[in-house]
Amino acid sequence: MKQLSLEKLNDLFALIGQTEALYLPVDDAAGQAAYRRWQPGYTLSKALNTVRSAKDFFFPQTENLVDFKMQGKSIEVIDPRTEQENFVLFGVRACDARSFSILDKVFLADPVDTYYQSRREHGTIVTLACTRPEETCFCTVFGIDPAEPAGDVSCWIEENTLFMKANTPKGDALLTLAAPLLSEGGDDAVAAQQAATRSVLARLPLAKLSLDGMGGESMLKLFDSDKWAELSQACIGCGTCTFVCPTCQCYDIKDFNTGDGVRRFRCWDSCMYSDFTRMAHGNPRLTQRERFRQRFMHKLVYFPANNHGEYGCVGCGRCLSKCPVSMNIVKVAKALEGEVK
Amino acid sequence: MNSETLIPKIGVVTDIRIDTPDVRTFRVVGLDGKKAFEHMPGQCAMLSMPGVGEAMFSITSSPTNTEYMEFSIKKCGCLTDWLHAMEVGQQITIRGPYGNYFPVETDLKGQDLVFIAGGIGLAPLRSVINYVRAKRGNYGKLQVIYGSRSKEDLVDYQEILDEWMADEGVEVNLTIDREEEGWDGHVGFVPNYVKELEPDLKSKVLVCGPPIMIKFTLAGLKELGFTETQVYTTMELRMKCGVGKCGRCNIGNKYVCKDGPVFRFDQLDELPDEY
Amino acid sequence: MQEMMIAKARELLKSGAVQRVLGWKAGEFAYDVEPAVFESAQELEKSFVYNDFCGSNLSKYLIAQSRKEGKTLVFLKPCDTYSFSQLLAEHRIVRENVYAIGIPCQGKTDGETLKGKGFTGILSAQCEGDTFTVHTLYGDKTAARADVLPERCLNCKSKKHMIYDELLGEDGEVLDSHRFDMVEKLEKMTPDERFAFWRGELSRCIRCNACRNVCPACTCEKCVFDNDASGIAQKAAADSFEENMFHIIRAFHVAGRCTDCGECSRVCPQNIPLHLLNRKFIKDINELYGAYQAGEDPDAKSPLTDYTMNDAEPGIVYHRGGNQ
Amino acid sequence: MQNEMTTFKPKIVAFCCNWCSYAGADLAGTNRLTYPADVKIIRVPCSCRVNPMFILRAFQRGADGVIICGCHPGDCHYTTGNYYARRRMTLLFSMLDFLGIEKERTRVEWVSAAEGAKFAATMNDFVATVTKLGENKRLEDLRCKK
Repeated sequence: MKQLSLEKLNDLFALIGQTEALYLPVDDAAGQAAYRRWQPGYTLSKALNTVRSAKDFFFPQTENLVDFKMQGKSIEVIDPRTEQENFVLFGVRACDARSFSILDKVFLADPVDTYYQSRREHGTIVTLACTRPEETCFCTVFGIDPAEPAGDVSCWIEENTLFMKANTPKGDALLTLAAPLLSEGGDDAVAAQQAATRSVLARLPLAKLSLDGMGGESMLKLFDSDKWAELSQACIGCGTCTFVCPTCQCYDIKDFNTGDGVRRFRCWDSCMYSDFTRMAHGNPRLTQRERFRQRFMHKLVYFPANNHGEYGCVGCGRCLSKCPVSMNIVKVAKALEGEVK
Repeated sequence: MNSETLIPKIGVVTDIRIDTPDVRTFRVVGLDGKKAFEHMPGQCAMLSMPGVGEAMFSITSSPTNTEYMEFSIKKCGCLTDWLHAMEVGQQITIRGPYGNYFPVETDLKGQDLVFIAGGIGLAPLRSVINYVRAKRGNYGKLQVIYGSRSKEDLVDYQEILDEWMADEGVEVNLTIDREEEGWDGHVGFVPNYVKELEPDLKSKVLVCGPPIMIKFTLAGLKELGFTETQVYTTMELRMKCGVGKCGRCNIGNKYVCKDGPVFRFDQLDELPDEY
Repeated sequence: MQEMMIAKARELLKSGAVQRVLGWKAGEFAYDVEPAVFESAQELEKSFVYNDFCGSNLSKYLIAQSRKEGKTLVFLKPCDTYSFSQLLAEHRIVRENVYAIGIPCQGKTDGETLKGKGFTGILSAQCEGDTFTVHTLYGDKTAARADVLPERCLNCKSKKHMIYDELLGEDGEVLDSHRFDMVEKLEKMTPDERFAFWRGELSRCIRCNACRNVCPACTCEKCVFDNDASGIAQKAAADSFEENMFHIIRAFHVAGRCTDCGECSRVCPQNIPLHLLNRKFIKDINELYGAYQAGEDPDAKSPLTDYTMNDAEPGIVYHRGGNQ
Repeated sequence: MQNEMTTFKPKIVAFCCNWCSYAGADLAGTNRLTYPADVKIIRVPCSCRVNPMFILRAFQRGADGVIICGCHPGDCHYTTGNYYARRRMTLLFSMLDFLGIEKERTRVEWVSAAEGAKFAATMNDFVATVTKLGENKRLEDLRCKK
């Protein structure tokens, strides 16, 4: 375990920022946390988590895939990518750290998505342990310990000290870079903080959320449940839950005519949107009920069916606080609980 | 497979055949004049015109055709309108092959095969039919039951007359929805025709066509005594990536682009009814 | 009030006067109240709530609900009745299938506003008189009611119901609000300052479309931003231009019809003050074409489908508003 | 810098109504009145046809200024189209100003079929105004930049 006085936190940021792009949560104009590229004067946000998840860094909201130049009947295909720079993502919470491994299962599965892969290879993830979880948190349901977050480096902030522990070779490299600022020690302080945090975790209102019976075995039973009509009745069909979700990864591919050529880009898409599955011959999901069902079935049933029971949710609670009509995965899971008994 | 799967190759359209008033068959080769890639019958490819759109089409030519690939495309949206308007020599983009294929080298080998198609649904089956015809010795009897709205809507009509009907051991049964002048063949819907023809219960069946036709055909086959494990179909849903990541063609825990498009009906039974 | 509402709803359901009740349903915590349809007395008893978190405007749900067989009972707060009235004027709701009960409102807060004020780990909350008591994971805390209300309620334009079949409680008055203060403040800035302000705000947009989908004035069967053929269908804020254009056009499409209910700002996950764009249009309309409040008079002509011979020329923009 | 300023030629999109202003532009041409060639005219049936989106799209695609020309109020071929356009454009321009986008980049002028001289003078003046403002930076789409 390494430690650093918080007074020197900015020195640490400056040191890392010298060699690599450093991103960390800072408060935005509306007082919410958002990842920004560090520059002198920025301070680490005290908020529990960012509004947008950290998935942006590996799977950005829009990303150019390929450029085309057209002349007469011919087409030229241009790969627009430049070399990916190394970057450090500081202050990622345990839930978001888990989300990367969920995204990996999609994007790194054969055939590998090289756009995503390159960002994953060049990113170093520095996680930060939670000390004040909120009522919307339920990461523990998925076996995540926010007091011991994963990532290349794990950090704890206690009183006036930052404690750091490297978990991977990438993490070792980062701590070696920061070595001039760091000193040894802090195991006891970290253990004490973890014990305190875990006692709060046990008291979280959603800590006992049961997902028994979810997963592939009850696919058709859950799909045909008549609860969906009731659950989806308030849904306004926006993409808020999808876009703040750290594990939602559906995307659209669109062409943009720049006047000079065509830029094909991909952008986040939402299965909650009415045109998500619309085709020339019709739409298999005609009402919001089907679209709503798809999102939650995917997270609670389809994804675990394909991934040894791992759910497509990390319990970060973003959809709980952001849904315009206060509908969310917890309410869905609770309503469906009775269906599989 | 190309590891940069989202970056397409250039395909050159070397021939455009007008099949029906709204179906054309496009012959495509790579820039080097050879096939852009190899495939198996039932697999698909993403064709696109940058700025217009990109969509998944089944490859209608047989893998045994070593010179080019063909796509029979019905005019029904932005991209297909554009494709129908283009001229020979036009470059388009192509990526693939995507999806699984009819089990021609395993489950279907040595079997009697019945192909049932409606309208443009013949497109994916044509690839299998020609594959099987090319490797005739590996399969038993072949029966093709194909129907369309009218005579002029029969896709690949000339090929059917000149080649399939001329083949020994291939029985071709054509039908159209309504009586018309110059047609002395069968008149009626495909599902009813299938029941009339009573295909051999030992055979494997490959069905493709509009959803409603598939539904009634399957019901008819069951009445005749076929089981779901004997019947294969190929599906179509909106797709963007083609590699099971963009989430669009997700049904249950399957992705039609990657785990499909070919499914056996007993496999479909295990999936939510959302197609 | 909640008890009165449940009693009323139960009575009307029982008599068969209405077939369903559109109201609010309790959630996991105090604040996550969701709009819901109730079809039986049991459902009402189980989860119907009316409290300080019932901020969502139910009028847009009536577009669908009023097309169902039988009557729908709906509870409308004063500001919701403006939207209801406007939707009726636009023939979007089948009036004879709706039984509207006006209910009083003292301003509604929401979880996001409480969290913005520093309350974390909220387990439950009550309001007695003017004091909010919030029970959190980290102890109980109190706050004055006025301190935890969102901007739209602090600048409430009216406590008067515009349209209803029945009223529970007292009707209020149209208020003399300060809702245009922030617009004025922005107008007094230099264009550079305004540009910087809006870039800071709009650059946070994630194009989730919550503002559009929740808006009672956005009722097109197919939005222009969802129409591939329009050439402007965009799913993501791919460039600063897209964010600007989406929000300008969104506000423009509801200009003259927006009742200023404030739902757009309430639902924005990024807390962008979208209502300021709508209020700018309302303020301009008031100043240039005479005072107009959408949803107030169902027979009044909307300012953008109306004109006079002597309207101001567009050049007037060069001479009014902010410094150049 | 000085050099850049003097060589900047703004791209102007002019939406002209078919019945008055387009004919006015024609007349300016036949009378050999000059106005900068960087004014691209788009003919529309009526000034009322101009959707606010058209204006924003023009800026996106690289326009530095957008001007809408229609019949004089009262003279609309469709009787009242330009009255509606007048309200819409006033509100739109005010909104652009509210967002801090230079209001001088947008303009409405009423030009009749007989006013060839006015058309040329208006364009000259508008081009001069926009030239002074420089390139459109606040409502540009970087993807469309070459």
